[in-house]
Amino acid sequence: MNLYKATTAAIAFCAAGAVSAADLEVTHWWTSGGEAAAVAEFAKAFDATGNNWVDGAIAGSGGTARPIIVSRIIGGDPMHATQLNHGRQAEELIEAGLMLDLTDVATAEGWADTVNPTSLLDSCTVDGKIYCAPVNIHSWQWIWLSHQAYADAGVDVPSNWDEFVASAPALEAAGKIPLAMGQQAWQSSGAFGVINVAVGGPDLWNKINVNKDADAAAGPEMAKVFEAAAAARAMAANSKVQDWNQATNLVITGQAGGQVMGDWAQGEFQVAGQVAGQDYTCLPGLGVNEIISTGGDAFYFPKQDDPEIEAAQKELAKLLLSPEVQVNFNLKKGSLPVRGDIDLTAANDCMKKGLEILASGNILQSGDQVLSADTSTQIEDLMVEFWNDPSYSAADAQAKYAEIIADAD
Amino acid sequence: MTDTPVALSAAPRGTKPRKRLTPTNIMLYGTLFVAALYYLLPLYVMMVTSLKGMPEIRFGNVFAPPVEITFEPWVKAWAEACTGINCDGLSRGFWNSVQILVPSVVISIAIASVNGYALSLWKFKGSEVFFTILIFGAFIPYQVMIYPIVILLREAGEGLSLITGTKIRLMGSIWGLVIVHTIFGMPILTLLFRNYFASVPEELFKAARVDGAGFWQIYFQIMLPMALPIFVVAIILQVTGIWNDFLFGVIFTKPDTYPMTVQLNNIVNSVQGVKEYNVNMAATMLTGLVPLIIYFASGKLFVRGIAAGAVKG
Amino acid sequence: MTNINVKDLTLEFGAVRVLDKLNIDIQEGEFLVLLGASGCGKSTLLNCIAGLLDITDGEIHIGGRNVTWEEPSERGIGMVFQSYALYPQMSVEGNLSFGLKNAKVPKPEIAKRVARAAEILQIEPLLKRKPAALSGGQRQRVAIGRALVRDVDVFLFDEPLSNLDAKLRADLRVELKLLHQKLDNTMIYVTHDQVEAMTLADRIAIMRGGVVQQIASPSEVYNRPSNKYVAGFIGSPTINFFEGSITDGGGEFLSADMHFPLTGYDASQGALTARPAWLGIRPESVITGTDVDHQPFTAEITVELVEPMGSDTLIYTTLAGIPFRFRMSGKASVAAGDALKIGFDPAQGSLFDKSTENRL
Amino acid sequence: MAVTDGADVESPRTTTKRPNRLFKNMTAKLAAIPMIFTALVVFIGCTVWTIYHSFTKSKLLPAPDKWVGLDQYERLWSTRRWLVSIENLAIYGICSLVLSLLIGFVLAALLDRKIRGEGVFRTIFLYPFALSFVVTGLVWQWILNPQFGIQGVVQRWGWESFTFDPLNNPSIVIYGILIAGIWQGSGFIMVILLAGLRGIDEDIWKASRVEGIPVWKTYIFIVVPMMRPIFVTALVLIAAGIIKVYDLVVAQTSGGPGIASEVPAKYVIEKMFQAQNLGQGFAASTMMLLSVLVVLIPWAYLEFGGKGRD
Repeated sequence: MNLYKATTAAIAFCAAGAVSAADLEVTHWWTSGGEAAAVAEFAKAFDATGNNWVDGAIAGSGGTARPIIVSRIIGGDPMHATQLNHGRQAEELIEAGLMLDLTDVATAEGWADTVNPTSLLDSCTVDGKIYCAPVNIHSWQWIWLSHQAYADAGVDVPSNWDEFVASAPALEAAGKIPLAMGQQAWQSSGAFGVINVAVGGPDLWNKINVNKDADAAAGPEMAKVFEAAAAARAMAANSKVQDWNQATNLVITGQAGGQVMGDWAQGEFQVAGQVAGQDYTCLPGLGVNEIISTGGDAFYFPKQDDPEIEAAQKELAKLLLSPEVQVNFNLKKGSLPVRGDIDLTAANDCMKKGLEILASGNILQSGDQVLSADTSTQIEDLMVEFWNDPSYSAADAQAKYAEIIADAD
Repeated sequence: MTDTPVALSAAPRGTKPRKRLTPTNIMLYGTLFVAALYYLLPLYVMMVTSLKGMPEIRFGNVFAPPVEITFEPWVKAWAEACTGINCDGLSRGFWNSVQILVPSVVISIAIASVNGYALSLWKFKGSEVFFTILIFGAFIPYQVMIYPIVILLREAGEGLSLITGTKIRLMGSIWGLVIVHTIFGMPILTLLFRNYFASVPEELFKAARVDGAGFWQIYFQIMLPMALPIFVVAIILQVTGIWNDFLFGVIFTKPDTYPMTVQLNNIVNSVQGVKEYNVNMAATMLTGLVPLIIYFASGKLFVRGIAAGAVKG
Repeated sequence: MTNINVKDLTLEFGAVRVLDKLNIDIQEGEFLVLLGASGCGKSTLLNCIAGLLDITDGEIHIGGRNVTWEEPSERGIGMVFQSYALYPQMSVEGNLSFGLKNAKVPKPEIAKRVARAAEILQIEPLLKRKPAALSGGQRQRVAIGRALVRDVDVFLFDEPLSNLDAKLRADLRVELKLLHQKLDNTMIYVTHDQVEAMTLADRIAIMRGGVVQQIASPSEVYNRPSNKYVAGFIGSPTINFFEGSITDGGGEFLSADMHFPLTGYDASQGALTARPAWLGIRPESVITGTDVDHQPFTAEITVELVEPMGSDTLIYTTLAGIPFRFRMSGKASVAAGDALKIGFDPAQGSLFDKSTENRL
Repeated sequence: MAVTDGADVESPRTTTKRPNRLFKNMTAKLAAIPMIFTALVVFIGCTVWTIYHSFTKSKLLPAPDKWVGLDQYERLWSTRRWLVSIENLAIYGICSLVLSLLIGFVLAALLDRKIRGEGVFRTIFLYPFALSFVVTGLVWQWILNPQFGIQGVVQRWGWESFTFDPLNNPSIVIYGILIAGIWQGSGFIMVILLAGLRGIDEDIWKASRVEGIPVWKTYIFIVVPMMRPIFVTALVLIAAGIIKVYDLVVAQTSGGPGIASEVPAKYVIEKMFQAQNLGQGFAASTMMLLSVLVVLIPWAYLEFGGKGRD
């Protein structure tokens, strides 16, 4: 043991003597095709600085990865950097003093001026100090439509949700699944949120999710949202896949008409070699309310007691938000960059649509930012049951939903 | 003896009992074959699926044998499948698993066998109480214990650091994992060893005491050589359990030292486009190979050991 | 000085008192047999003496030394078990030397002692074998050898012959007796077999319910049992008990319509007085044939069942309303239904108080 | 000894006093320290810790000072997902207990009939036990896939209306999991019971043959009652596995469709780590523990209560 320690110390010392190079173990749950390609951009850029990116991918979803990440941080054996949805997930870890304060990096790099929308940086801020580096903006508010499926069914590609609903019987007649849905809880919940914003409007969404207005959640406007969701449920009845990208694959291969999914789905289309506007269409806000929710991913840096590592951590934080890396990463990932000041001419149709909306300030906070993880999972539980059980009536689900909102913190 | 017909005057009454195709035998073997089919089906499915190409999987059925046998899924599962940005398949995890497996199996069995020995032959006040608690422990879902165990290991690491003066971290080191495996293997293993040693004639133990042998001498020189069958069972159970463990492996190791199961999970759950069932199945079989070989190889020993350890309630 | 003294030994398992204030003194070189039915505490007592059980109260002295709390190996004892308890993975030689190695006896000394024990027990050709390759008798010799090499003055035997078949048992019994004569060790021997007890013992301690009923020489135990239990336990076939009462002055014992004269009875507790009592008559003390008429008591009986045993014959009949057994010569030709005249001297029998069941 | 002259009769090293009880059997106690530690600190300690925190409003980190009384339990029992989980566990538990024992015993009895190729059959029945639940779940998910699996195959044979899609039908999904669970675990139970059957005295069989009792009757009325302790061991092993069922569900259905195949262990874990509501997770695990105790205490009392070794 002692020998081992001594050797490691010696190695660390030697390494320090060279450039400030260090191995950083970075955990994340980006393992699908587009995601992995995007992460590779980070790794490439970081390795170029003389450091070494040790990839700690954990497949599954945040649900699999988060217990591992949290228990390692709590157990005193933290990774050097980790993906987490920014927002309220890391609050307690920051309060417990387990996360590295990045304020000096942020100040030096002028994050406050470049990060757009600023709400992203706010989510990283606790007591005036910045603890995370936002890397992208993900918006749930999209529907992805397969040109092939509509061509096979002999109808035009819809341009908004109402048309989509109207076209469903034609698709079904052609043996297609109108709406592709993965059966995991977060997908059910996410799709509901999108329908909520599209059908009920952003104000209603804010009232319920930001202000936790239980009356609004039980109100007639929301009832319409639930009816719409029930209709969507019927359209997705034959979609028997689990993972979101399997559902996306149904759209790519023309087996399904469309999928309500966040902008990360675009990465899958890209990997499949499809072109926006030609092979598929994307409609922000379901073509009804053109709006973008600005959730996203951020990197946190658990505190270490090694100054070398800390320096490397800050270096990585700096790098993640550098213009070049932002462009490369987000192009691969299909998400929007967090900087308002970079040129994205390489972006495709869908991304450009997103950027325009973002620039126009038509934005919404994401569920992660406003709801606690507890409330989110309660809603997920409700939604996954609702989407998968045709006998669960819209009214019953709404009542339960209002209850959860009333108890939300 | 040849079957030359010998004219016997007094033929036995009743039918000759040595007939192969009696209704009983047909039923007996029939049931066994049907049952064997149920147990073998998944193995067959895994095998044929892992030898098919993706197009064949998409349009064929799971039971159809491969039209074109390809070993590509196996190669991919072993050496090429990607998780995140690492594309070296399961190979990385194999040696990690071995490195985790060996000390965990050795230490957990060493401790559990001593426990069982003390519990059956050197009972002391309260020993039965501890044993009962241990057995209750077998029913606690592991996941429930993760949180407190993580805290416990952190504190223990800090305590050890204080005592030894060097920085010792149990979390994230292989020894933390070994401790966890030892703890969670303890209830069932201790039960097995206790039952086994309880069935050793007590007089043997008495004779050794009269011969002046103490606790450890009796353990090492008398009991240990006698306990081979139960050690085989314990080794089989632990190798299987530890090799197949995902939860502890992923929490108490780092990417460099991830065991094979973590990589299997990564491969299986890293869906890139369509699910590559053939690669998944090949990866699955590769991961299951070590415990499977142990089962196939141990054969009768396992049954014999179980008989020795489990029979006494 | 390897006498053994057990003082007020008490052993309790939880609430159950297995041994109750037991006192036994065993002389140096004595062969003491602990005899009793299963569950009487005889093996338990032996285990206490060996130090294999922690006693609740009392003291144990071996060779004048208080060994109550010493380890078994420190007590200077050797022990032989019913199941032989040979270490299965060690050769015979390994079995014999294991204890000596533990005691850190020098190697040449070990070799010497093993050789000697092997010679005494005639197991030299077996030394390299494993116990599994030995017969039952050979195994038991090795087990005895294991005690022998320890060069101790006290041997403890826990039913050592019970697992052997009848013939081997008889052979080894003789060998054990010879061994005792040769070594002159103090031996304590637990058995439930009264033949072993009678043949081997200098003294027999008969136990029941954790209490010693009688401790005396075999003939004393047989002829003058201290209570009804001992009388019934010793002897095969069992002693015949008549239920009745002693007349005033102790002249006669009355049972049913029978009068048993007691003239010449060697009373243990002062002169006999009138009281309800049991009269025990051993089947062996019954006489038939021409000498019958000289006996103080005679009766005519009808033979109900005959058990020829070769050397002698057992006759079952009824006397004074109770089933009555007696022994005749093997040469007698008797058949069921025969009328027979028998006689015995009731004064040679044993009288027990009706309520205390103690010898009168 | 025989030649000692009596001078050292009362040697000074004679121990006349009962040694301290604490030091009696000291080595055994020292050797049992890992066990005592595990029992007291890990099992008892962690359980107490968990129970205590189930009365708090702990979220991502344990918060021992935020006491909320029974709030977590009230919420737990008004959560549909928990109720579904409990119901599923009950169905899965009872079915898997009965079926594992039944299948295990029938197979063991068949193998015990002096069969040709016993070793081959035994290995076939036992090998699934070597595979992890994750693997088991995946394979059966694949076999029960309505499109490619059994249903698809039968439909392609021409029986168009054939439906067998347990994993996609909320009302029977738990039985789909059961099929996989039995497949994985019953072989081990078979081995245990086979070991028990081998321990039955040959004479019993001879006696029943002489008396002309049919084989099946001998099994049910004579052999099974004789094997009580082995059945108890098997029962304990099955029960311990049932309460922990988690990986299998995650791998096979992820609790779906909807929440139809949720189980308590999954609820606990997701509440603890995904919902970051430790208090709720702890409350659920306390309830699980409670149910284990209800089952286990009578058993432990019967098995270990009082009877020591003779």
